[in-house]
Amino acid sequence: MFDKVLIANRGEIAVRIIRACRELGLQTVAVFSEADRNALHVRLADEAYLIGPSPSRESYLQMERILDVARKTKASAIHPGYGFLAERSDFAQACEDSGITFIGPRPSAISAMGDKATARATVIAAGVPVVPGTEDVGNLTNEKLLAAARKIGFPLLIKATAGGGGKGMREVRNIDEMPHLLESARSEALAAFGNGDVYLEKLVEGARHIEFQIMADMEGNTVHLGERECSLQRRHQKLLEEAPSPFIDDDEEFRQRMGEVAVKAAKAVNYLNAGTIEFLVDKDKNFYFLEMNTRLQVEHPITEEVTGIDIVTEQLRIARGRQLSVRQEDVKMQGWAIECRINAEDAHNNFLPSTGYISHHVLPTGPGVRVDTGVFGGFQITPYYDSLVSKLVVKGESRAQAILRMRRALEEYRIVGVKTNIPFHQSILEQARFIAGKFDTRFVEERFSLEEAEGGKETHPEIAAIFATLVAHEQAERSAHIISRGKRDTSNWKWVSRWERMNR
Amino acid sequence: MFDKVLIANRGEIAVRIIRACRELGLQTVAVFSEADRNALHVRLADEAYLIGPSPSRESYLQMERILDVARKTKASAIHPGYGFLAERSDFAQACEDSGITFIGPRPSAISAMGDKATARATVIAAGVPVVPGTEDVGNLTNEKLLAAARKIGFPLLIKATAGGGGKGMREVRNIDEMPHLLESARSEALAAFGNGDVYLEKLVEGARHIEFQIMADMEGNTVHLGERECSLQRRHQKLLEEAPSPFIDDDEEFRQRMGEVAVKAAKAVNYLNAGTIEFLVDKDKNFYFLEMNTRLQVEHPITEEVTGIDIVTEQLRIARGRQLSVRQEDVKMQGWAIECRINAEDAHNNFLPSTGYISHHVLPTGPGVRVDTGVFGGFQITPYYDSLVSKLVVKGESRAQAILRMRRALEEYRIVGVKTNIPFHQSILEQARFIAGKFDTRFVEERFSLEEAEGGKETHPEIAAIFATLVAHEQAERSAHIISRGKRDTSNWKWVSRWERMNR
Amino acid sequence: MMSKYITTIGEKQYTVELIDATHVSVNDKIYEIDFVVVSGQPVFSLLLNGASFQAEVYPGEEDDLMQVLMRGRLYEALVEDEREKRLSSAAGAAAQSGEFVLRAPMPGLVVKVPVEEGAQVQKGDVLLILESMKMQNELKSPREGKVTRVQVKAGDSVEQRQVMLSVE
Amino acid sequence: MMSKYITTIGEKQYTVELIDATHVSVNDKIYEIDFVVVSGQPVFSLLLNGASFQAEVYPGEEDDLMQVLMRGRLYEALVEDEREKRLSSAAGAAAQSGEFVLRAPMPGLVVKVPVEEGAQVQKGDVLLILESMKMQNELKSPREGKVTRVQVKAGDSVEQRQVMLSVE
Repeated sequence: MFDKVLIANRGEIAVRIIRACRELGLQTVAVFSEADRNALHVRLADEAYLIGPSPSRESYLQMERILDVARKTKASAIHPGYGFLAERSDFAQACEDSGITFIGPRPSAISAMGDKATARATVIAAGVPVVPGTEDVGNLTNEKLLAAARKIGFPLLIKATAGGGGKGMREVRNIDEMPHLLESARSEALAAFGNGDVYLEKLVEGARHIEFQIMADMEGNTVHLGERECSLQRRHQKLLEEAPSPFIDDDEEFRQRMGEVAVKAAKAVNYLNAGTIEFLVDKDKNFYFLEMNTRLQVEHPITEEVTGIDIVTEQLRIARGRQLSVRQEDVKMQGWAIECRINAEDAHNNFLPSTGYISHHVLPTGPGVRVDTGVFGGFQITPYYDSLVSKLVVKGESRAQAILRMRRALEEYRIVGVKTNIPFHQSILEQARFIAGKFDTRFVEERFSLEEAEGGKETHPEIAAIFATLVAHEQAERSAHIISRGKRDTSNWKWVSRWERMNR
Repeated sequence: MFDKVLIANRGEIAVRIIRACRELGLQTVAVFSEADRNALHVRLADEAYLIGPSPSRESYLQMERILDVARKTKASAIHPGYGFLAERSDFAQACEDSGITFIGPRPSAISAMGDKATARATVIAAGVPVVPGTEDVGNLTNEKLLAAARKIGFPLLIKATAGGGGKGMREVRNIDEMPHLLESARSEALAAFGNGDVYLEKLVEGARHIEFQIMADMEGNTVHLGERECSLQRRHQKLLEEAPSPFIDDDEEFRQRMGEVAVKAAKAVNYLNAGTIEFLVDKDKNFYFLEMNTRLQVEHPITEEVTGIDIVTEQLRIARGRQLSVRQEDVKMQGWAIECRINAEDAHNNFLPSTGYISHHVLPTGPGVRVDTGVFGGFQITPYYDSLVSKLVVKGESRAQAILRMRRALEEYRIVGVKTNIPFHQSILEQARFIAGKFDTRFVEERFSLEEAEGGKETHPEIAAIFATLVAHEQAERSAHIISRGKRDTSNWKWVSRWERMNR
Repeated sequence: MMSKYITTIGEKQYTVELIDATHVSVNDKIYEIDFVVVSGQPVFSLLLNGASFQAEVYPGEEDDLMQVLMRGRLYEALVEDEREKRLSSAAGAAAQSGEFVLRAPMPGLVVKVPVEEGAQVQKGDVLLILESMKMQNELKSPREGKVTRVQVKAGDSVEQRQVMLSVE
Repeated sequence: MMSKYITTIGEKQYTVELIDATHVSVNDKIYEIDFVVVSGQPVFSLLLNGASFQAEVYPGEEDDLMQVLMRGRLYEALVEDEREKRLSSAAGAAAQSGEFVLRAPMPGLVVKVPVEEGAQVQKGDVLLILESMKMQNELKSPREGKVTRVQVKAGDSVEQRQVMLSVE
């Protein structure tokens, strides 16, 4: 049984895992790229080793180098976090071959769920519903597609086999318009990807993205920890998640029915450790298996908050050969949790990633507020990794309290130096449709405009004018005495601290 | 019904109350002394007014000035927090007379519980057990005291009527040694306080301080939210609290029995809003009413964490005339919460208060960690107010997890600029007796020595020597080039930021 | 000493007079103020007739606009004293047009340049797709015009602030 | 350039040689190090043969001791180069005795002065009770000696660092 864990990741999730290890008395080994020497995970771990230059393919994706560190430090377990090597069955296999415990599922389960066609076939065989379609045969003729369309039913989607980003995608309402739409989809796909193959998928209207957290131990005990509502997405990136789902809410029978199907899907690949089954759910409560994420999920904290179960601790226990600490009937969701992903993205400029030096960082605190982050005042956001700065999680007695609490926490949160999507979250939390729980996966992209939302909000330009004038005035007064006017290109932080020292 | 609340307090509790108001959509008015212009409560409130110089008797205790602000701003409710005016029945009465809702109990309840003799008589009449003794008659002769002693039973305590701080206090094991001890107690009391009067009290051996949280609405519905264990004290100051009490643990019948008595005591004074009944509990599970705190308690967050009930929100709801949101049977304690009071006190130097400028402040975050604080990097700890810097609260699935989590959080917590009692908490959390839950109110003072506790801990003087040498070396190298050696009296922060800028 | 400024936010102009340490007037309306910088933080606190506001305030990176971040919203303010105001009014709208230079907002990889030199573009047209932080980011034209120079191609790595193309 | 220091913590002495940017030796044992100041924070990070340590390190207020706050524990280190070490050894323990001056550790109110001028006190005897932050604080004698001067009395307000009494 291991007592030293290598964390093959960075950022907030590496910090999260180190904390869990520390709370269990396990030793920790961090790995880091050149960009991350100062990072929190390096400083919180018991040991830390450089594994390469900043780009992740030269560091965090270097399996052999990471395994070398594990061998050198006698770390007999590796937690992959999410992203990077987390869903690479070859890495899980390489760990196993080196006698190192991979804290996650078996390589076979990662493979089976990693390939869309195999995953679909496997869960269908286990009796799990999937979105009807022809996706696993991508090169059908128009005749065959038209025949298949009648079986699938309308409305449906034509999708480019090589595709992505909506190119070559068409919504089809009935059979009559289909030949025409097939042609235009094919030609757009050909232009975009050099490949005109298309497939069909039933259009799930007003679909929600709802996922179930799974935990399974080595004896095959498998439970679900309830659902997470993840429909608020932009370009397939989740932005705000909540547990429970306002759509399921107190329909406990529906929750258990979906949960049982999720457990069935996990068991179909002999699943071990933590994983997530994603479903599409339509307005009539039909639900379809979408995929399984065979790893710890970014949004796992909201499930922890409402169930009281520490998922990372549970992962470590399971990997050490222990039984699940709960049976299905012990799992209860209490209260309501919301997570906002705070990204270094300019909400007012097309969500363009923002890099730079975080000169100032004040976290919201107080009742019901949790922050999982790897950054701090003084941290440099580089372009090498994803833009997640922190996960702001709140818990309330009710959904209403959680929403109000999240608004309060977002107001208190102060990051200076990079732009963030906090204004986006603030606006979403004030939308009537969000508050009513009436939204689907298209809501952010089709029905929400940050500019419109902000247009309706109270603003204080007059107050801002006073702030700007007072600061500019003091600055001018000072520069007249002390600094030549041209020197204003110092960073804000230095400038303020200079002022502060003068005025103390 | 009010929609604007004046918070007649400062520090973490003012921030706590402002947050709750904000989460309910209530407007907030802060008041502040000259020392607190920069404080967090001033910046988070919607409005803020200066009420006087830094000493609290000239500001936070100025009832009329505070009422004036309330009238001027049309704040039709006042939350007093704890301390300052919170247990002043004349202030509660003055609010009522001005048509302002006092968010707390009725003036009559504050009066009744504020006077020790009245409180004792009132709860005895309601059938609540109290520590047997003669305290309400302080000028008895030796003969009468010897007679009373036989009724009270041994062991007992002789206490100085005018007393405090243990002066004139004697433990009496039997009647034979009592005359001699009476004489020595009287003479010590006379020397210390100019008054030789003493009274008797049964000595509760191995006593624990366990308190019950009470909530009561205007209709007289009164519930308890379970207990808090507060035995870890130093000079009658609570330092670390937990909920539930490890002494009660899973003895649900005992909990409910104590809880019912607590409710009975509260009802005896027609109690309204939040309050706390403190008990002494002996090793045989006999318990005695000690006093009632007729206000929000410092340590209320641990009850919030284990019950899921937001006590301050509930206070506001009750004051607005709403019914309690829970019935007694809905109240369940789940998991385990611990609070460490982080004080600006030098744990290594007799807990001497420490004042100064907090140059650096990094809070612990992550799963199960909550911080309630009013300070920040840049805040000045002044000698005017109490030394509470923040309340670090953790919740775990079990007591063991909560202890491990608190250790982790204390390690992460970084405050530079003032000394704190963090090392004290770190040592307590490693004591075998604490871990086993075997401690009483005398534990910290009689059985615990920080020096001894730290003596046994692993230290790294060699690593510290390397740090010190490397920093001194770089400093010497730099000063040789740049700064004359004599200039080293700059503050640490400035010094480091200068270095940093040079090395960036 | 009394100082008078004309401060512009968006399309609104405010005449702000600093009367003394505790009073300002805005468009001739007088307010009592208490204005401090919060020690240790780039945060300013303003009590305005008792109402409490806090904001981060700092000069912009490339222009003379003051950035005011308050209650989750960013305001950009041009602060001019009376003399500066007269000068800038005289300069007028002449500088409104001119060349728009697209610089890389962060280091990254050019994925695609959907426009060619000489092409006519509308406001909102995608000029370039840049991959950074694991995302493909569409950089759009802020206005109508003609693409004059294209200085990068798909596959190029670019540094932050590197000039990539221009629209005139 | 190689630098050699003698660093004293408590009663232990460490001979620390800085060999190059990535190596030090302590009492002749060589370690690989990676030492940085964390940007924006008064925190130093040290990787020592891979083991990760972080500490706040800053000069003491009134003496030459370096303060190292690491894992919740404060170490006070005297760092001397070889020349300084020889000098301080020569000076020897002569300076060990002398006058102890009790200064107010914070502003407050003198509640009680239980000793008089000329009184003999033991280590740990209470010299003065000072009220501050709502607490009564006993200030004790750090060693045996005779009270020489008492400069405050009960009821006095004192400023931080004000001299209150002396023990010789």
